[in-house]
Amino acid sequence: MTSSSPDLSLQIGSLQMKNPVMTASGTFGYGVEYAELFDMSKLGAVVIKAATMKPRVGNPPPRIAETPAGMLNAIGLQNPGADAVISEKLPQLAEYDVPVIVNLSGESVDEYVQLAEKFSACGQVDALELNISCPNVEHGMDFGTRPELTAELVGKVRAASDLPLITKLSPNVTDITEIAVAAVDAGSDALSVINTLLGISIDVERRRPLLGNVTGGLSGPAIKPVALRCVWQVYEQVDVPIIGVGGIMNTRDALEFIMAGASAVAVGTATFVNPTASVEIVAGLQQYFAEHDLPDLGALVGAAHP
Amino acid sequence: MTSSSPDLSLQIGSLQMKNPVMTASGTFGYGVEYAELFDMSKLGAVVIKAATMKPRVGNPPPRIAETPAGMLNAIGLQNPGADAVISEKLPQLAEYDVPVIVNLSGESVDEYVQLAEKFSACGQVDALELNISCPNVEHGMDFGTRPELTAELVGKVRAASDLPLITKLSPNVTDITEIAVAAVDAGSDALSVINTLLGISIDVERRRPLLGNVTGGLSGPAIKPVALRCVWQVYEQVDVPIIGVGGIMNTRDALEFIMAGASAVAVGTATFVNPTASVEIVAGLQQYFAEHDLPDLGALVGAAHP
Amino acid sequence: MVSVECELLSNEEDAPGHYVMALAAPEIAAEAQPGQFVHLRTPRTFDPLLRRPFSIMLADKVHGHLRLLAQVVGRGTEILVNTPVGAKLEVLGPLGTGFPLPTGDGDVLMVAGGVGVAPLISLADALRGFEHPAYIRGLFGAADEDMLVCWIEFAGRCDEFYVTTEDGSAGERGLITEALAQQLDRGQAAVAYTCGPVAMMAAVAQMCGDADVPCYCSLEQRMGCGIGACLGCVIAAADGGYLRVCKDGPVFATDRLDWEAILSDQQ
Amino acid sequence: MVSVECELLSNEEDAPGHYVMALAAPEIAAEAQPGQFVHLRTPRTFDPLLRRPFSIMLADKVHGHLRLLAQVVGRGTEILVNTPVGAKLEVLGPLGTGFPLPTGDGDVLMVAGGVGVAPLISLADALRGFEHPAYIRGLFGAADEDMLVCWIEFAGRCDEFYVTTEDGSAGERGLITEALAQQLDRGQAAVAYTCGPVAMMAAVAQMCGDADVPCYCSLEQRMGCGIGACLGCVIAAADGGYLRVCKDGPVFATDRLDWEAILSDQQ
Ligand SMILES: Cc1cc2nc3c(=O)[nH]c(=O)nc-3n(C[C@H](O)[C@H](O)[C@H](O)COP(=O)(O)OP(=O)(O)OC[C@H]3O[C@@H](n4cnc5c(N)ncnc54)[C@H](O)[C@@H]3O)c2cc1C
Ligand SMILES: Cc1cc2nc3c(=O)[nH]c(=O)nc-3n(C[C@H](O)[C@H](O)[C@H](O)COP(=O)(O)OP(=O)(O)OC[C@H]3O[C@@H](n4cnc5c(N)ncnc54)[C@H](O)[C@@H]3O)c2cc1C
Ligand SMILES: Cc1cc2nc3c(=O)[nH]c(=O)nc-3n(C[C@H](O)[C@H](O)[C@H](O)COP(=O)(O)O)c2cc1C
Ligand SMILES: Cc1cc2nc3c(=O)[nH]c(=O)nc-3n(C[C@H](O)[C@H](O)[C@H](O)COP(=O)(O)O)c2cc1C
Ligand code: FES
Ligand code: FES
Repeated sequence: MTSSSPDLSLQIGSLQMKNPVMTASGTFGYGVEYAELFDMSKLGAVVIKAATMKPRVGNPPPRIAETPAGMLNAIGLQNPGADAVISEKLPQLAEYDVPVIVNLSGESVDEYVQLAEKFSACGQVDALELNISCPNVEHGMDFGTRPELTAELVGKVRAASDLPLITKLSPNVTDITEIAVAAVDAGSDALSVINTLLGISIDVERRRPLLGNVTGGLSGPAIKPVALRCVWQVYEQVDVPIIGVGGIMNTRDALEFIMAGASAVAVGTATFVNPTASVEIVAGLQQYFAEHDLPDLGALVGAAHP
Repeated sequence: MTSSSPDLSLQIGSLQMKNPVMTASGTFGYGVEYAELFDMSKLGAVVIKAATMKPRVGNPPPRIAETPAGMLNAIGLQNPGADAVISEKLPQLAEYDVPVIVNLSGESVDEYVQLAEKFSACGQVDALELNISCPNVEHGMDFGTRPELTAELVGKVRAASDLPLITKLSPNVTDITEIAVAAVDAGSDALSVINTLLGISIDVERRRPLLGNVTGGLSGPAIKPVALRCVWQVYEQVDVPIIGVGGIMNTRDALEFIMAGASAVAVGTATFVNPTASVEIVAGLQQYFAEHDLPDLGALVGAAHP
Repeated sequence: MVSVECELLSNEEDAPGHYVMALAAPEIAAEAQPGQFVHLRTPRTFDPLLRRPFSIMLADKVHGHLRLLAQVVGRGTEILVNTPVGAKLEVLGPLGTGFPLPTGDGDVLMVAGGVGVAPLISLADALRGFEHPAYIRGLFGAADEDMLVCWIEFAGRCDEFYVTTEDGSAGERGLITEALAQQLDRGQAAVAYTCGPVAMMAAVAQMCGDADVPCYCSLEQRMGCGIGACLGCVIAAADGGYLRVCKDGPVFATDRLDWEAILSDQQ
Repeated sequence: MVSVECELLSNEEDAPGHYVMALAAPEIAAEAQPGQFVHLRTPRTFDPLLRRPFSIMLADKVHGHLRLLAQVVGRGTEILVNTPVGAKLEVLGPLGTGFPLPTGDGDVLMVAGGVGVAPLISLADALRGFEHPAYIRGLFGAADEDMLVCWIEFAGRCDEFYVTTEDGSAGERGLITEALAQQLDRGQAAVAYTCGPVAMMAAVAQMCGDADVPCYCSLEQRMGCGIGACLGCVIAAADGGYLRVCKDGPVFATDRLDWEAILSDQQ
């Protein structure tokens, strides 16, 4: 046990984070919802819900189904559209001393580029996360399942914005490293690994799919082993920071991801189960690093690799 | 409530099953292990552990890791080899009035063909299940992730054996329906959907992967939504019977799979949690079909599709 | 809104499969408005994973207690009602937008179906506390006598009280909507509040709309976060979009909702 | 072997974090051989999912009771020891291959480390029951006095009994292997049985091998099925293959095992 204060800070391009714990897009709204419960400035960064060019009403309910140690969601990217996000949502977040990352979802390369330009110009966000892996809208996963499309998309967005660029990968592919390498080669500064697994739940009483959208994205502890495997594989192929996402419920899970190769972690479904999970993980990591005399984050990233 | 006795029988090529409940390969050994606990002849079929041409010692321990609502395994196809399976294991099973399906795992097309010939010639098995989706051996998944390889393999095995042929698909692919269609077009009589998801668990104390083999196959309730989604997708593309596998713990889960499009179900990890799960599901289905006045299995298969 | 660990003070079966549970939750009781709810975590393990929402049936601000009414319908509620007295539960609340209090004169109608009585009890309790208490006419419908959960608590807070059961085992035989029709015919209602099965609330909404009586209902939907962040709990709005049950509701003016869509999403 | 629901009859903390639990399981008690184990399901939900293996510490064939000794090390054992008396547990057993009984003359050595005492108590109990009981010399090592779980039960079944603790708070200060060396030097041992931490058992195996005393150990490994079907619980064999702890073991002649591989798999 030591009283030294380990350095958990982390840099992704120009994005400076005081610690590696972020929120996962779509599970933290626009941040303000949780402001009553804890001090957001304790987090490394806040990732807000996916923004699209036009407002989207989203999918019909039910949008949520519980599954063993997991949940399915099919929100369908409901959001008020980029302009409203910029004018109404981001100003509220500006009050807090925490970097803001916006998750972008386009229907074409052009739309992604326009979104990147809009959010870069607004001066209110610190990084962009490209959502090329949304399972809940038509063609949502196309850019994330074909390496040549990934490369084209990332390259064009890269050219259109100076903000740090994070690409969020889908686990619903044969070889996630192919997509990871394509994204990094095209200029992605970091990778979020992973988005949800595609799943279905059947309502036995009504004899039809439980979700209004039929399929949904599986998240929560159930998918942790798959997310860890993806982080592990990607870590062996790329040199940019990996943000581990998928079933992280507590400090121990966050440590598993860091040891598997993640430089940061994003907390999603856990926030529904325990609204203060993310800040508890910040404190837990600080304690672990101090107790184990680890000077900085880098000392543990990828430690489980041979 | 009615006292009629619904017809739960099912035919896959020449394989006649009295009900749609089978065991999942690798979770039921060679059948005899469970004979003390229940009457195996109550099952629709027994699928035995994967057989390879040569004996295999399997992977180093630990081979099992528990995960939230799931488990990882990395057995590595330990088995005494085809000849010993035929001479030592199958004769013990012959005592029971239940069809026997052997799960085959080869390292090349030729080896699969030889395995198929050996088991067809031995006269002790009722169907072959091609394991083209084992995540726990090198190249184990190759045949299950590339449609052209799937087609070649299934075609050659088809030509080499008259036994009903079941192909077992991997969920670790971008588009499972591509592989499903390739297998059916090449002559597969049925499809098992799905094998395990590729996962990792990290031992935080030792800072290394928990499993001796690093990666393992994720099974159990955690993967049920993914398995249901795969069955759903495959059902919409092929016309052969689908055997639903993945996280089936009880009658309700089995009904979910049948409604999603499965004509049969295989019970795997559930047997570890509750050794009599499979026979309980046989009884549970019988009761459900009777109570809901469903004349036969076909009346419910795919019922959740629009 | 706070996230706290609360001791379970008591847990009693009121009707078959229905439990009244008291929690020590002073911060939540102090803030709670009628019609708000709490989001409860049942076990510490991850199966079942999500929290479960329950209306606040009574917020005893003096003693800092909450009373909930829980009906066993699945695994989560099964675990919940088997929680031993003295155990701690993780509680997030108070959540959502509750009932707007009546503004004008005239009587207040409350139409409860089954376990839907819970938020109406909290509302009636608040109205009783006014300097000039509103005149409350309570209507309670259930399948049979056994399902008239917490009827004493409800009746005791109403000035007039009517019961219908489908099998006639208590009160009038029939549906609660028949009793409502009679009440609306009297023409003295300023506002109506309802909570119960969706089909019942849809009928109540329709009847009040026809009678020009403003009507508020408390809805249910599967929830992720419970605080407005995940957009998981939406319900179809009359204007074509969706409203969040957890934040914009659970109480809605019935004319803001698209009842046709709501009923068809349920099928 | 049967799969049954058993009532938990008693549950008492014996040492910090160690519980002695009694189950009503007549079928299993009747069949049980020393060194066999049971596979227990802790909760009904799916997290944690798998069963947990526990040695049978005592099988009371007269009353049909089993006694287990459970040490809390993780989530499953935490849930298990918090099971209220009177609750039912799903139990599969008796499982595995237990200790071979001594055949020739000479003394019996038993070397226990911590919670590893459990199967040795069942063995000592069986040996006591013989017409010509073997002379048992029991050795029990632990970190400190507190960790000498169930030592009274063990000591009461031994003819001679030796204790070591690492901090000297009870018995000799030191490691149990030092006490074993003295016993082996006496040259009267016909057979040795051991259960405890792997490193301890490896040392015991080595010493007994050197002294030409046949030695049997009871091993642990993560399990799937518990009955030999899944090949999940293997341990490295001296001949290069793997043995199933659940079926071929948990008790093995120490010379059948590849101790180097076993120790390195643990790191
Ligand atoms: C605002 C609000 C207030 C409520 N108040 C009460 C109350 O006072 N008393 C009471 O008994 N019940 C109330 N409910 C319903 C209660 O939340 C559900 O019955 C409960 O969540 C079912 O959980 P389960 O695990 O037993 O059922 P399961 O069907 O096993 O649950 C599976 C999943 O579906 C969700 N779910 C199932 N039914 C409902 C439902 N009707 N509403 C929301 N989510 C559901 C669960 O939360 C869970 O995530 C309320 C619901 C809402 C939204
Ligand atoms: C044949 C046999 C007999 C045993 N007898 C006893 C006994 O009498 N008393 C006692 O206290 N313990 C005994 N154990 C160890 C006991 O089974 C584990 O401590 C227990 O499974 C840990 O569960 P957990 O959920 O608390 O730990 P966790 O670490 O959370 O468990 C995670 C997973 O790992 C497995 N696991 C973890 N540690 C072990 C282990 N040492 N051995 C096998 N599986 C493990 C669990 O079963 C579970 O699947 C025995 C083990 C075996 C194999
Ligand atoms: C309700 C919900 C909404 C989500 N919305 C988005 C989104 O808009 N964009 C995105 O990239 N990921 C979205 N996700 C995925 C999460 O960000 C995260 O990748 C996934 O849930 C896995 O992490 P978890 O298991 O910690 O939740 C959403 C997840 C949930 C549960
Ligand atoms: C311990 C274990 C061993 C397995 N071995 C095999 C195997 O040899 N061949 C095969 O095709 N599938 C094998 N599987 C996969 C299962 O047959 C099944 O597809 C998978 O476990 C999903 O079903 P479940 O969730 O019901 O267990 C194995 C699974 C487990 C858990
Ligand atoms: S439950 Fe998350 S927005 Fe309502
Ligand atoms: S636990 Fe399955 S073979 Fe031992």
